[in-house]
Amino acid sequence: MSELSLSAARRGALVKSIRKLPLGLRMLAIVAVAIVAIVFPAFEGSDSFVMYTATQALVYGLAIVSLNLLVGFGGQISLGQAGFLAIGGYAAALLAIHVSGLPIPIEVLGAGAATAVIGFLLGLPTGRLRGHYLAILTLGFGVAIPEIALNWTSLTQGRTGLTVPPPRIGNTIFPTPTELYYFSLVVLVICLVAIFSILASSTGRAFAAVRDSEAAATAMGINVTATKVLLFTTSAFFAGVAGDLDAHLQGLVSPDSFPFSLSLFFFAAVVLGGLASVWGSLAGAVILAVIEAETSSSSGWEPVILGGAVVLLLLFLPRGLADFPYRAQQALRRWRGRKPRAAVPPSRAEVS
Amino acid sequence: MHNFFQFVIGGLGFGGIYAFAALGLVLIFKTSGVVNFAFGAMATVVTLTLWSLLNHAGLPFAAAWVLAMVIAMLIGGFTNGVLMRRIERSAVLVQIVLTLGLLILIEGLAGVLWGYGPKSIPQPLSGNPVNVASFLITPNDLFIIGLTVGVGLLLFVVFEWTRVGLAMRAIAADREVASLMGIRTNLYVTGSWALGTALSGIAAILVAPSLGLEPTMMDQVAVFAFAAAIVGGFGSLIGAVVGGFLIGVASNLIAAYVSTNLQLTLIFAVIVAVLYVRPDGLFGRQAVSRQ
Amino acid sequence: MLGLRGVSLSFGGVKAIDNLDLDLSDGIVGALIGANGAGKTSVLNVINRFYEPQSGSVQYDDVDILRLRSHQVIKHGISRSFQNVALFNQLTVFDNLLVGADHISRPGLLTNLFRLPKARRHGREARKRAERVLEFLDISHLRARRASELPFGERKLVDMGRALTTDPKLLLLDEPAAGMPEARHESLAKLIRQIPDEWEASVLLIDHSMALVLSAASHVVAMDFGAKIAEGSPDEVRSDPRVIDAYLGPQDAAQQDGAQAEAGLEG
Amino acid sequence: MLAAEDIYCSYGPIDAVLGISIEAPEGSVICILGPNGAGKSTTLKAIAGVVRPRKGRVTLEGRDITRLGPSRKLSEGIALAPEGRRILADFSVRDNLRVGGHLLNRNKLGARIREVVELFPLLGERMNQPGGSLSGGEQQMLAIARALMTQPTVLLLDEPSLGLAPIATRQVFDAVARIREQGTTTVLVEQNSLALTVADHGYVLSEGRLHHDGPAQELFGDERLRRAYLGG
Repeated sequence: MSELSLSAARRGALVKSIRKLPLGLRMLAIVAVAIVAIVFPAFEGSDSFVMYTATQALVYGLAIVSLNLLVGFGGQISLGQAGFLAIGGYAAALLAIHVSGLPIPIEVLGAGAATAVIGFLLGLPTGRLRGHYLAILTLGFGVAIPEIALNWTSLTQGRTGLTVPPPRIGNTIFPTPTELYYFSLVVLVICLVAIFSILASSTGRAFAAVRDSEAAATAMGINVTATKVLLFTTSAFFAGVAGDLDAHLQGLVSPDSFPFSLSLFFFAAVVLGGLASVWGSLAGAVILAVIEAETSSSSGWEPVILGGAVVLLLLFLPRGLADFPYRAQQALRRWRGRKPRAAVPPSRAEVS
Repeated sequence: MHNFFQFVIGGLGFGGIYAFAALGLVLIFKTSGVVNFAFGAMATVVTLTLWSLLNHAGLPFAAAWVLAMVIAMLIGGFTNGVLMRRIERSAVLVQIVLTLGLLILIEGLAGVLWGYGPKSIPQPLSGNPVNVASFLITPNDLFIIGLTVGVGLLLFVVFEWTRVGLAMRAIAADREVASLMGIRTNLYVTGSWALGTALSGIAAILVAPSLGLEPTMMDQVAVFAFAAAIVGGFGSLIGAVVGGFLIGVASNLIAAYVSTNLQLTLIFAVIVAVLYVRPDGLFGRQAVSRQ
Repeated sequence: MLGLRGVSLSFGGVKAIDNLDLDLSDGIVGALIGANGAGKTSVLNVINRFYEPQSGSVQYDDVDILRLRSHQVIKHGISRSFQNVALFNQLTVFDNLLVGADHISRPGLLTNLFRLPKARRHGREARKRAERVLEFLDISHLRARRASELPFGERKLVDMGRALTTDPKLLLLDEPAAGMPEARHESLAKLIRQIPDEWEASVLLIDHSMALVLSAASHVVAMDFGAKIAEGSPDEVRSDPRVIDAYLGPQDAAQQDGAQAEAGLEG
Repeated sequence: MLAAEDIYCSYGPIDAVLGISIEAPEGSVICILGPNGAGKSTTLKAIAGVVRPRKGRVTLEGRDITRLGPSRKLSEGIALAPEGRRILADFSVRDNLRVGGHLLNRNKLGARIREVVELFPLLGERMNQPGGSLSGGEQQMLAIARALMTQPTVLLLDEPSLGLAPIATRQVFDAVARIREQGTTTVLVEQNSLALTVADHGYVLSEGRLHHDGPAQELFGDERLRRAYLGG
């Protein structure tokens, strides 16, 4: 954990202030979140809609963290992350349908691996591109995947989609909302541990090095293209796992489950939650799942509310939600008539 | 072989439409450095407005078109002057997300205001296909092709040979320096947003009769327009026009020989291939500079 | 031992390097001087494969450098710093150094993911090396600071430190004194002089500060318009009339010495 | 004719300039010296209208122009050649100059280019070369020439010797001397005290405050002052 906090790249002010807390308090905050996540079903378990929303938040959490790995920690752009979820979802469905008695860990790894292969292939050309080109190319990917799923009927059943059986270990199956919730929670936690482990290692440093300066990374012996391909592969793996979870949650994968707008919301959540902030991404996921649940009944207005929220938040909090406590603090200080302090002092060159 | 060329010619009409959309994108990108992902939704709103002007206000087609262009320019100018200007110093990511948010917001609003049922507007020119050197082409397609080439050339001349163009290129290269030299950068950038939105609006008006006018009509066209802009080098006006025609022809050939459903996917594969060979597009160029 | 033979490089008709021969023996500090645009940085960019010369050869010991890709150069012991400082801005100083040490044994993703013994050994080794560099440059107090927060002069030091952490046999330093107050030039020169003995690496140095070059280097090559115009000991090169003409300006040497002290302030 | 009176500037919470006054008589060259972070560039930007002072006045021939933005300042005849040259690398030398002449009418533009090229003959030989292909010294000349295209009465130069070799630095200062002969008032911000050799009056800044000022010759001769404030 200490090494992670050293490698932590640009984080929002919220995460920075969390990092400044004494270690004990920080652990306390993590433990508190963990306890809420674990005991939550004891209070809400009877309400299947709430449980569905909570599980959806976990799934989105993994999807958004996987995207943040790419965007925040690796400096790349993907507007087609839902395409990876689709591949993971279809892989999970096909594995569950065609291989009877497949243990769930193997299924999850299989869905992740299948997606990682596609991520590798997509990474090959995109490894050489940057900025807007990458944005548009990945956007094309996100649009193309559902189209392929729609047309490859022999494999995907076209628009009808594939019904996904509930996860199973041995002869035990987990069909209830609460069981699905815990299943997703366990997978999410394992993935987060893996992601933190990668980020704190030389591989994580190589990602950050390529993000911050490709020239210097090359001079330090990092193969920039190979590193980007590896980053895409890794991000795709975790997105594929999220797709697996999503498939079990929905019970169905179809081309319509992965609209382009889903990729956009993931991307917005990454930026609003704070680049290179895992906790910000998880917070973004919770907000996204709750807004979706709240607006699902008000037909037609959902995109207006979600899109409007993204626009307004960016205009007033361009550094993301994580910046909000800092902004509030500044406003409070101004209101009290004290002189605000800068979060990041401008470099001397800027001042001269 | 004759069939093949007939398909090529058949693709030019749509190619011109993609070219218009790509021109709008590239124009805005050149001066403001922003890829406006919301351009399709903005153009659709322009076309829906045109539909209302025709059907509710009962205006003649030409008058409605002119008025729609004015509204397009207001939408574009407003988007830059009120929204994008606030974040012009933010990271590229933030700008991308803002235009994406606008895309969702505007499409949603269009759905709420106009509904999702397809509507129809007439083509600028009707009439049966005419025979040109043994190939068939509709007057409307001829009109689109002529308009595209004309507008593309006009923009190119303005950009490369006039002082307004020089100022706009200077803004694209270094906005702060441009303003230090007395160039009114905000005016020019807002102007390019207005003009770029009008160009995308033309694309949407031209495509609506074939696709059916509805809020998400431009989603597909937008992907083709991005492809056209990329193939053309994203920053080259001539490249946008050529790229538009190339994509139009290629997608018509795919529809004819492969499958209509896989148009988007295969076009996507084509741009991946182009970018793999030439990361800056066919007309893109890398800066000559010395440390 | 580094050897360039007949290297030429041009960009769209502009010659950056013109048929250059250059030798650097092991264990010494060599310097490359010349006016802005004389092609000095281009030479470094050729050596670490950022630029592809149109002709000529670059040999380091027995390795034909021009056969390598740029990220492979460091495997053969050639490391560099950057003129405008290309640090990993969002990482801490310590992590910047660790990236330098990472090339020594690059554990794979899965090795890192499961923290296999190889990954842990690498981590220990890299931290040890980074600590030693912090100490050598006397910047231990900066270790937890984010690179982007540092003033330019300190970033230059970290940039140099990162190149040292790679355990180089040849260190290419691109204007290490730029942005540093003149008062620190002497101590910087002293540090650079120590590198061959303390780190068993030779140094090829570029700088505008004549004072630094004269004090740090034992062998100086002067360039103008991409070509070598003089070579020898610092004193020989300084008094070479072609150098005075092309680089220092045609004024009497005494005044130039004074002028040089000020020129060191730039950046 | 140009004066900054007791100006204060800050970037958010960071104070950069704390009560600096300078004065540039008509046709003179004044030089503002100081180490990194002394507030030199900020003072210059305040005069150019890029940064708005929190307190104090900027006056031109007695008129208060403190609140004018960069484009209005430009029409008052104040031009800034920014730090780091900022040449438009893809543009030819001629187009760089034409950008500088944006506010001139078509007939005047050609004549002004000829006048400016007379001052920098070297640029005349490279009119069609891309700006990015010039050497550092040539690029600095082009940056100054581009600012001169606006026909300023006051020219502000922000560290023109930055990153230049000694000989190119000398050439830049020689150019300043030639500009002075044309009667253009020049404010030169520098870290290199050689700039004093072409200036009439020098100001030494440190940590946002004025520490010393006097005739340039005198400051240049003051070894102690140069060591104390210009060394770090």
